[in-house]
Amino acid sequence: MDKRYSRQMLFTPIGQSGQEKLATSHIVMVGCGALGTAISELLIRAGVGKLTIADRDYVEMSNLQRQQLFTEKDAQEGVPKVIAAKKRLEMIRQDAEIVTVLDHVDGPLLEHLVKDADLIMDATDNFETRLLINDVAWKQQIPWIHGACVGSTGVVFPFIPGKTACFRCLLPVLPAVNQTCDTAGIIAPTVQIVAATQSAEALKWLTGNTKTMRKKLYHFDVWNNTFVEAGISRMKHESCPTCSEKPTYPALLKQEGTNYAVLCGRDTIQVVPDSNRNITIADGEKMAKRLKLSYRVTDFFIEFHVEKYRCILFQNGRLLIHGLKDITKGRKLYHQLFG
Amino acid sequence: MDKRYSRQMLFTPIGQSGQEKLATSHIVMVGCGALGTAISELLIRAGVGKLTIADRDYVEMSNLQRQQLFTEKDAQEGVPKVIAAKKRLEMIRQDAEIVTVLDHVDGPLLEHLVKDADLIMDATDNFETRLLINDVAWKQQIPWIHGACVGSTGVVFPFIPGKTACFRCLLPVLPAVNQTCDTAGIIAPTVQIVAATQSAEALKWLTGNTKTMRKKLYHFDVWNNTFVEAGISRMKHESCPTCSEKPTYPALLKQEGTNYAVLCGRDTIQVVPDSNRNITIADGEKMAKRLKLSYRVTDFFIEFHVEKYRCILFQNGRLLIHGLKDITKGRKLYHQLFG
Amino acid sequence: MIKIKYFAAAKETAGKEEEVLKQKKMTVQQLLDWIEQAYPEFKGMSLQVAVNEEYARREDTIHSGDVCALIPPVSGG
Amino acid sequence: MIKIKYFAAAKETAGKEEEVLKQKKMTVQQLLDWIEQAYPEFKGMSLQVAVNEEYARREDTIHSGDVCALIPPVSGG
Repeated sequence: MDKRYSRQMLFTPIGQSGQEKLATSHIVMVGCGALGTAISELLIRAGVGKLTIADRDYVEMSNLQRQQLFTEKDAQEGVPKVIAAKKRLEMIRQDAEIVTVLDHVDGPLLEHLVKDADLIMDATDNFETRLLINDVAWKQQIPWIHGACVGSTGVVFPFIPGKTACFRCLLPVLPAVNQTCDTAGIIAPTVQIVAATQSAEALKWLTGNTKTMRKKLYHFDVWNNTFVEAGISRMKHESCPTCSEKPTYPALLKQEGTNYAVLCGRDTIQVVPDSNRNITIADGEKMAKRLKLSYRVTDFFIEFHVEKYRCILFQNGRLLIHGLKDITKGRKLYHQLFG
Repeated sequence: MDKRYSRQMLFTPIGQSGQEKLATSHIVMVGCGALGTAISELLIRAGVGKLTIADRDYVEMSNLQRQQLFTEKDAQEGVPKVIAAKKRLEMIRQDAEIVTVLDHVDGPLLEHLVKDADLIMDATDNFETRLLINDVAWKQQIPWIHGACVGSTGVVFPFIPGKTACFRCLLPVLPAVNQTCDTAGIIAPTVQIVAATQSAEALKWLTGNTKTMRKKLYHFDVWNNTFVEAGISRMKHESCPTCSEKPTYPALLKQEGTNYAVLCGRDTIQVVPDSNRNITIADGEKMAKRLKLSYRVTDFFIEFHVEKYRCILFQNGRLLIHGLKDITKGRKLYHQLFG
Repeated sequence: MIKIKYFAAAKETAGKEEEVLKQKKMTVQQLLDWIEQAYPEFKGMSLQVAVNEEYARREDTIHSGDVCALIPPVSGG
Repeated sequence: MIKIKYFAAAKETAGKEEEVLKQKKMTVQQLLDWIEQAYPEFKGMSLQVAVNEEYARREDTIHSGDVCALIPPVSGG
């Protein structure tokens, strides 16, 4: 350990004791896209003991411009992001414990994942999942490091239960219109600066350097060379359903029945079946044969084409319908396929 | 191209035309350590056409904490950094042209490398090489993007011949005492922010967005959440041997004879033999056999042990003596080995 | 005099990085109303307002000499 | 009053992030001399001085109200 992490242990605020704390830390990271690949490589190289990575997606060519753990081969084979990430991370550090979760993250799942976690890293691409992280973080009293980016601008802030206002206080109503990477684009330097700044806050928390953690949201624009810092103490709502004295954690309420969602700017409908239903890749294959659809089976999913849509069915029954944004049509198609 | 770089082309200041400019660009990068691996991965993913990487070193375990293209296997095998980097970069992007130069960069070599380059990236770890880059950049009228880091602090600035003062104006006398990564340590977030900020300046230059390039040196401290910006127009020296009207480019003067140097904080002496001498790995092997030294030969060098020192001899005759800082002793040892 | 800084996407929408209002006093809501009037394209955008480096509520008062940053929320990752 | 900001390693050496000198006027060289006197550990360090966000020469004059940043050069990579 001494030799491998020597340059990090020479950094006085970390030192030998900080390095030992990192080695016994468990981080849960939600999302394994641009921010997630950058954060996970940085933290694994830094010596974090255990990393749990949850992501619902697989590698595509358009990811490669900014998602650092993935190769052309991963995109050609459509490997799930958590699987491709784990493979590379283990080449970087064999003794790291990396747990992968190839699934859509909802309240019960995240509550389960963070049971012994020291920290949650935000690497998701939408506000809904951040409200979920925020509720779990406050309920379990675990800090989470918020990060987000679009174009040349990014934002970072460490939310610490009991110390700061919460994300829901800052954003009580979700924005109706909002720039995303799929509308306004994104350049890799933005991703790297957000991920590195988040990771610095993570290292501070995990090594006990809480006094130097950021007290204001840090917004930057790396193309125009500007930034804004802004504190959030004024924003704390007395009746916030997450951080007030009588929390209800609205994002954690379990949804019953089959869940249909439009994936943020992806031109894709995601169908998560009711927990009572059990649809597997084998079921998908039977269905494809019966309906005479063209299909291929990989280790992680079955891909098939129905009408003009490309569909991906994962082993746990989750279905992605690419090329579709209309939920009604998605629901109709799903019933047509699986009854 | 459209699909792979779609998110970058959606970013308005780059767009389709910017992407096309990147595809025909040639960047020369000096150094392939922490900054170099981060910069090269970012720029190759961004679609730069050709990248020349020059570095004199091989991968060691203590690099892995912050040098992103390298794996444990690379460190165990002691693969030269440029070779390990190229291998990984080609898995990321097969159509990129990556030229590797496993050598100590001096004036004549760098002048040769940058002949058709659009930009030079600074990824070196010492002031002397930066003065060399600065002289070559001004002589050939090619911009260079300066970046450096130690601990939690970093600095970035784009030096543009004809537009800005030069690096020698800013640092006419090299500091006698200076913190290095080997004395004060370094954390990976610092590296990533410097590399990303340098790469953003590179993207601006290559896509013709020169107006938004930084006009002040950007110094930051990611642990203490502070920064300083400082312009350099006051610093332009009328008689600067690099950027005045009668330049002499002192860093480019060729040194005659065998060159001995202490490698910055590495506890290593480097010996570059006179250009008339031709010492190969085969010569090293003969010598090791004759003196009954333990040795092993890899694709890129011969490693042998003499007295208490571990030595690496590259194919072009360059020798590294690890565990030694005393030049006189290094000279004596070299003569003992190769006459 | 109240100084307004348009950050990131807000800068594109306003077409400028900053400007100065000759008001002595106004609420954050009044500032947002004024901006929507001056630049109709802001309509529907969920801008957040920081006054002197602190996020402010709609009902907070801005005074002469204050610096207001207009920040669009960011969700990508 | 001249404001001094100690940046990065200079902050560690001075043991503080900033301080104020009650001078009306001094040269950069005089500032550096004063600092070496006050904090002998700065001796031998090649500090650079930025006055109001511009690097300054040793002979430049600093005036009351100016902000001076003391920046140690960085060479790693």
